[in-house]
Amino acid sequence: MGAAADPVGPELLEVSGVSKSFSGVAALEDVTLRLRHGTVHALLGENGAGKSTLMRIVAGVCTPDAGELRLEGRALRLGSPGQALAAGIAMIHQELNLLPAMSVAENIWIRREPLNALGLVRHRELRRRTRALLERLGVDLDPQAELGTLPLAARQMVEIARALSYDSRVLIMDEPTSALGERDAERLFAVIRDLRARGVGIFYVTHRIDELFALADEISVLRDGRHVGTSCPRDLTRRDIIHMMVGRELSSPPAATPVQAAPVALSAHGLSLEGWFCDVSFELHAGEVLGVAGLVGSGRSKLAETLFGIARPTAGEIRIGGAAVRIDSPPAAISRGIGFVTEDRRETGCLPGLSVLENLEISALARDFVRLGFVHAGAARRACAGMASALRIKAPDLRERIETLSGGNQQKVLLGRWLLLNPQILLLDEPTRGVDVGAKAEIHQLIARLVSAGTAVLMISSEMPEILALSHRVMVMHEGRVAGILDRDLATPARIMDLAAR
Amino acid sequence: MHHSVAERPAPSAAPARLRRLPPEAGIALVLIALALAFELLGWIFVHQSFLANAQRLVVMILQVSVIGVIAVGVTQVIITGGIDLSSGSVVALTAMVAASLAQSSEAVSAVYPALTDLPVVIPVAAGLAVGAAAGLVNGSLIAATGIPPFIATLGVMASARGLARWYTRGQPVSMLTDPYAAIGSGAVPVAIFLATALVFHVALRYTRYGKFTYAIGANREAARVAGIRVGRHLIVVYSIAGLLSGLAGVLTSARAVSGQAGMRLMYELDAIAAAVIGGASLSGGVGRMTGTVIGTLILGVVTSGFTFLRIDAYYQEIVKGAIIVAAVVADQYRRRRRLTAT
Amino acid sequence: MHHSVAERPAPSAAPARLRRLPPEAGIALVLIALALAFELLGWIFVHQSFLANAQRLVVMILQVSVIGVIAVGVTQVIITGGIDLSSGSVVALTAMVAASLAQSSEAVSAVYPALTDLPVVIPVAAGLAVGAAAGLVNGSLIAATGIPPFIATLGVMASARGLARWYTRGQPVSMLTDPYAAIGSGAVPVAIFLATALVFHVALRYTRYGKFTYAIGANREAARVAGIRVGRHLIVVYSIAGLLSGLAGVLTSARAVSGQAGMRLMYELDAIAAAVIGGASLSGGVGRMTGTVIGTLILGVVTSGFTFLRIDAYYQEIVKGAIIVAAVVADQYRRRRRLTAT
Amino acid sequence: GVSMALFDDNFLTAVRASMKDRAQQLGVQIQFEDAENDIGRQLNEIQNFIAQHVDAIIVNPVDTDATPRMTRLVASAGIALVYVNRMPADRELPPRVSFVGSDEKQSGTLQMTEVCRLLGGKGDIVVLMGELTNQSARQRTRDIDDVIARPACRGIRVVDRQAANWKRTAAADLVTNWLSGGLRPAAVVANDDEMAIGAIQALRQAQLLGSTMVAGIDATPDALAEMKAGALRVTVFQNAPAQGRGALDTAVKLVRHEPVPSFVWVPFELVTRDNLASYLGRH
Ligand SMILES: Nc1ncnc2c1ncn2[C@@H]1O[C@H](COP(=O)(O)OP(=O)(O)OP(=O)(O)O)[C@@H](O)[C@H]1O
Ligand SMILES: Nc1ncnc2c1ncn2[C@@H]1O[C@H](COP(=O)(O)OP(=O)(O)OP(=O)(O)O)[C@@H](O)[C@H]1O
Ligand SMILES: [Mg+2]
Ligand SMILES: [Mg+2]
Repeated sequence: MGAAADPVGPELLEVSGVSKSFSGVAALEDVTLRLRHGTVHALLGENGAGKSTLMRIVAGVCTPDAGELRLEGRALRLGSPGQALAAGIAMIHQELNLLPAMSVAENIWIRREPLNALGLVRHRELRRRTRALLERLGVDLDPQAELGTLPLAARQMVEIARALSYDSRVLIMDEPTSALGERDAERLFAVIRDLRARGVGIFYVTHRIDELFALADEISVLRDGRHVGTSCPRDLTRRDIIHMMVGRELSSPPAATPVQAAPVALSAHGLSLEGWFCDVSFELHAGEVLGVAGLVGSGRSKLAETLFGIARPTAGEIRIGGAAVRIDSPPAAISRGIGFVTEDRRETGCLPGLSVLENLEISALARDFVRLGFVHAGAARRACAGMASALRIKAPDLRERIETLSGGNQQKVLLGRWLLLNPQILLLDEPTRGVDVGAKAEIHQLIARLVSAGTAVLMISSEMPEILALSHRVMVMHEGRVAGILDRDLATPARIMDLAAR
Repeated sequence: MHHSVAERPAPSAAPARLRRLPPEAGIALVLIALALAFELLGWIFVHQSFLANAQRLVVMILQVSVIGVIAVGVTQVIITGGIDLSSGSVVALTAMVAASLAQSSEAVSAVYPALTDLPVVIPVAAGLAVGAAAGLVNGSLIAATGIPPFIATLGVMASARGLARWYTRGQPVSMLTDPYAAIGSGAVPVAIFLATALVFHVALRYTRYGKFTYAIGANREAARVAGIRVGRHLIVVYSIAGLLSGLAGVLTSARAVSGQAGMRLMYELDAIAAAVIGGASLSGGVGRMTGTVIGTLILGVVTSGFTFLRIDAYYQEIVKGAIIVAAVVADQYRRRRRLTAT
Repeated sequence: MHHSVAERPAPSAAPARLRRLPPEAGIALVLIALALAFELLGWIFVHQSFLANAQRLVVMILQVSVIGVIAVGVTQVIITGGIDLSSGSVVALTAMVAASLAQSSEAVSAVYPALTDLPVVIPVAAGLAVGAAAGLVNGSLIAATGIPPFIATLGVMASARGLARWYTRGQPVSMLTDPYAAIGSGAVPVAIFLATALVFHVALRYTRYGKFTYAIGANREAARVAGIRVGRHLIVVYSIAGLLSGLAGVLTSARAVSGQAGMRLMYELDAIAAAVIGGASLSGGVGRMTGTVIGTLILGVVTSGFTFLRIDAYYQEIVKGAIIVAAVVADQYRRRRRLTAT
Repeated sequence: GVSMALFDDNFLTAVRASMKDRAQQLGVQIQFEDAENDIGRQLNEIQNFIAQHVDAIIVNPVDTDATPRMTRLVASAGIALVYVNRMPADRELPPRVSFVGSDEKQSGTLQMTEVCRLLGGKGDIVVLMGELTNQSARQRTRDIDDVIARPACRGIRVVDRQAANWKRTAAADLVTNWLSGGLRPAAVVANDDEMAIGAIQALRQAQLLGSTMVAGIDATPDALAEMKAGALRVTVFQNAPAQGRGALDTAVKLVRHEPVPSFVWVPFELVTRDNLASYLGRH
């Protein structure tokens, strides 16, 4: 890491005394931070600690109630994102802010399209620039592809490319790797080191603590909207950081106990979905976690969708408890005791505008808390409140709208939605994406508890540690096929990687 | 400290209480302000009270009760993120059909000379059935083919209008029986409107039907994944909206004691306006029956107020447009202030 | 090896080529199919060719060219995720204003007796200015107050309608000068419609104006974050839509050689329908001028086709509704098949 | 209080204007409402007037079949009521209720009889209808059929009839569509002058004005100008000023409890080239 590890560069950006509250609840209180030239300043904190809010204020997306920003000593008056961009501050947003119906190139260069003398956009030049930029990131996407049709990881790369295209002095990255596989993340790190060498100051928000030691020059921690402290990663251990974030020790996840001779809860036999995956067979036992590893785009999510009746298989069959079943819609899956937490909580998870309570209870209403069509509101609220405290969902009130919750807390709400149904089989697609270490440990414990109570869990995850910590067996997928199923003791990172990439 | 909802006390009592004010409080204030403004202007310009006139108050609601009944259905459609342009035409069609079965034996050239003086339930049931059928067509088109509600209901709008004209070749249907006419006389339409609104207020807030309706409007894809049968539910919602248009058709023909194909062709816009003034969002997921009732009343107060002040019809519309906009702006402003103030 | 999102080859080359087919190919096929259907029915029932008739082809476009001009503006509004209900009323208002400045000195009771026989640019400029002003009001209301476009344009719709009537107290304005009438005669409206569509086709596809318009409709918050001044841009888009309604008003009054307050009140729905049939999505971000032109032509073909087949006026609307729905269903079906095929 | 069926109607606008003038002359306070062709709205307006205790209500009914209810409502409130232009369906009108207007049956009959005379009792004609739900449109169209059924006009055939909804441009488009289909009618008979003018525009464009005769109803200034120019052959004058004035005078008399006949007739008058001069400038 060389000189970059020395955190005393000249000061680039100063955030001082910033406060912000939403509906009377403080999200930030008197936060002061410094970002130096040519450094990576990591920002940590639990879900809802205020990291994104602070970054959005720096990027001019959101106006603070109090406090000021100084860029190279001069006070910044930021009224709009356009002004921040003009001042040299660009941001990669956590909740991707992209234009789904437009092309990759248009998304990246919006507002800076190359024009000819007549003021018309030069589409060829636009594509050329896009290709050049994506090459730098080591991504080979079609510049003309419609963004909305791309998988989440590709969209994340586009968001990164766009922020880079501004060639800004300050770059804010809010959980840029949460949707990326390791290879893409490595590429991104290389780009970050390159930018740092060129004097760019980078704010880096993440929940993957391991990344910090490879990348960060300084680490600041936010807790409940307050700045807890700033230090250098060399002086800290992983344990220290977690302690600073959550203010207590974490219990490590219980090691998965091997299941013996439990009945098969769910099995697939030669299951195929044309164009996505083919000939997938596996058995999932009650009380077992079957981890599904694989590269981004290996067809894992589509497999889960097929098991849940969102997509219909073109061949093969699904058996539950040994009997072949036809699952052609989510209600059919639910009635057979299957639950499904999808990977894209914005598109297929949250019901925005509705309260946390309504988001929690919605699936359960198909079965519980209803008599003659009327909802037993008291019972539903008690159950939801119980679930919320069991999952430690941080919300001022269950009647608060779900979109006001931090990403990690939204994730817990969606998990809670399915837990209320007590499913025998739970499909989890990236269950801890964007979830902080504390909450992640809690979710892991929860999964372990469910499993020991007999629930069968199919867990897709791109995070190797997560797969390794929880899975009894690991199914590795490669380009839509099962590359192998490994028992726990054989599942080493190297073997998994080997099967996934082949 | 890591704390969760259950452990954590509400941040502070005051803002929480403020936040719990129902969202339609703002538009209700606008309604009251409008009524008071007319009261004041009344004393200044026509030396009469606007509100202290029971007859006027009844007319005020009466004249919008048909729009109100439509709006009750349209609100539910809007909550799912859809729109129903067909209501006006469906009202006309059901009015024709219901009236044709409600003719008295005195009618000179009855549509069905053999079917006169029928008991009142028959034309009412026929009207409701035709309305529900039109709604069923809307819903099925949207659910089965995935075309935008705008197009599906636009198509049904044109077809229903054509059918309404074709039914008696444009001839009005008159000389209806007295029991049928009674449905539309006095304050009966007002009672029906308020009862309908109450029923669906309860349905939206306290039943699974209502919860699913909101969920679909909030995020259709997520609702589907959460296990809601979206298509089937949409069919139900549009059918209910159709049924209520049918009810509105019965009310109109009973009020006019005649069925006319040209009637109520533009009512869909008024009904949608009532819902949107009342806070429903055309992007779905948001809206309440109480808001819609208030939105409907605002339309009624404005209309009555203008006549009361003897404002020339030329100016009425110019001003009416401005008032609708101002009402929604005032409501928005209040809501935004509340958000930033707390 | 661990490889990334992007290294993965596109699933296969053929579907990629398929994906590049312009999205309006589907609806263009529907248009062709409709025209051929009328051709066939023509030979069977009236023993004539539907298409091999230059005059008919001109009327086919001529009769929808005013709707088409409005639809060009409305498409842009729809792409931003908005809606413009005021177009029809603005057409009526601008028609009145333009006509009142285009009267010949022969006019018996001219609106402005001192201002007759003016050069043709004056009424045209006045019409465009009034239209743009109405659009400016729409846009400013939406941008400054944040009220839904539905409400803002509904308010302007009512006010413009009132103004149009008030302007001459409902009296029609006639005896217009010959140069003014020339704007509406022959195929001039057709040329103006197609030229307008071309200009805005280029604007949407090849200018920043267009990119911003799509961006705002695709994701308003993302557009804001990317630094686009959303409010200002919306004002421009609505003003352009108003300007085009003004142009439509000039065309209508020139075609009718008279301005009438009651004219074209329902044209907003036709214009929106043309855009939506052409593939524009009311949820924003999607839509193209070529699609809108095709959507407009479909309306024209259906109207001409009915007259051609001498279909009874009572059945026309019933069938028209069904055709609009069928056209969009056919297009959707084709699109969905394409998607699953890849 | 006055409730008009529709403001956007040229003829009704003329009726309204003359009422207003007359009210000014007599010093009567008058308030107009537009029912926008909606019977429900019209009922509301009447009820609003009653709540306001006006002295007299003048109604231009949207739907003449719905008048019995209006009659009952207004009469029971003890307010004078005058129907104007469109004849109420009431079998008999109670005291203090009158109708001022013309017999709608006359207009189409006068128009078609003249067309039939000019055609010499034979030829193909097309009919431009007003809005299909409009009473005058239906009546006038039916009159055309009745006249054709007469022995003297047996040679006339209606080859097509379509609705142009009282709109000039819609009429022009329709006629052009017909012409492009090879139709060469001997006459275009329109339910009103606006549509007749549209037909004239289309025929002029196709240079077929010489061989096709156009007939309208209403004798609007534009129509009279076209007649002067030789394009329009037949129209029918409905005396809007007389109806408006008559309605107001009747209302005033009713308020003063003076005797008034239940039906005050204002006759239709046929206008052709021969008597054109006496109508020019009468509006
Ligand atoms: N638009 C908003 N309206 C109301 N409350 C909000 C809004 N945005 C954020 N908040 C609240 O502000 C607090 C901080 O949220 P923020 O998104 O900054 O957290 P974060 O640290 O980024 O969390 P995560 O790690 O989950 O992304 C949360 O309690 C959240 O509920
Ligand atoms: N770069 C890409 N461009 C276009 N489509 C892609 C790309 N990468 C993946 N896909 C699509 O994604 C499909 C598989 O996606 P799926 O979401 O099922 O995989 P996954 O293993 O769950 O990936 P992820 O880890 O992102 O969830 C592929 O069949 C392919 O069509
Ligand atoms: Mg965040
Ligand atoms: Mg996935």
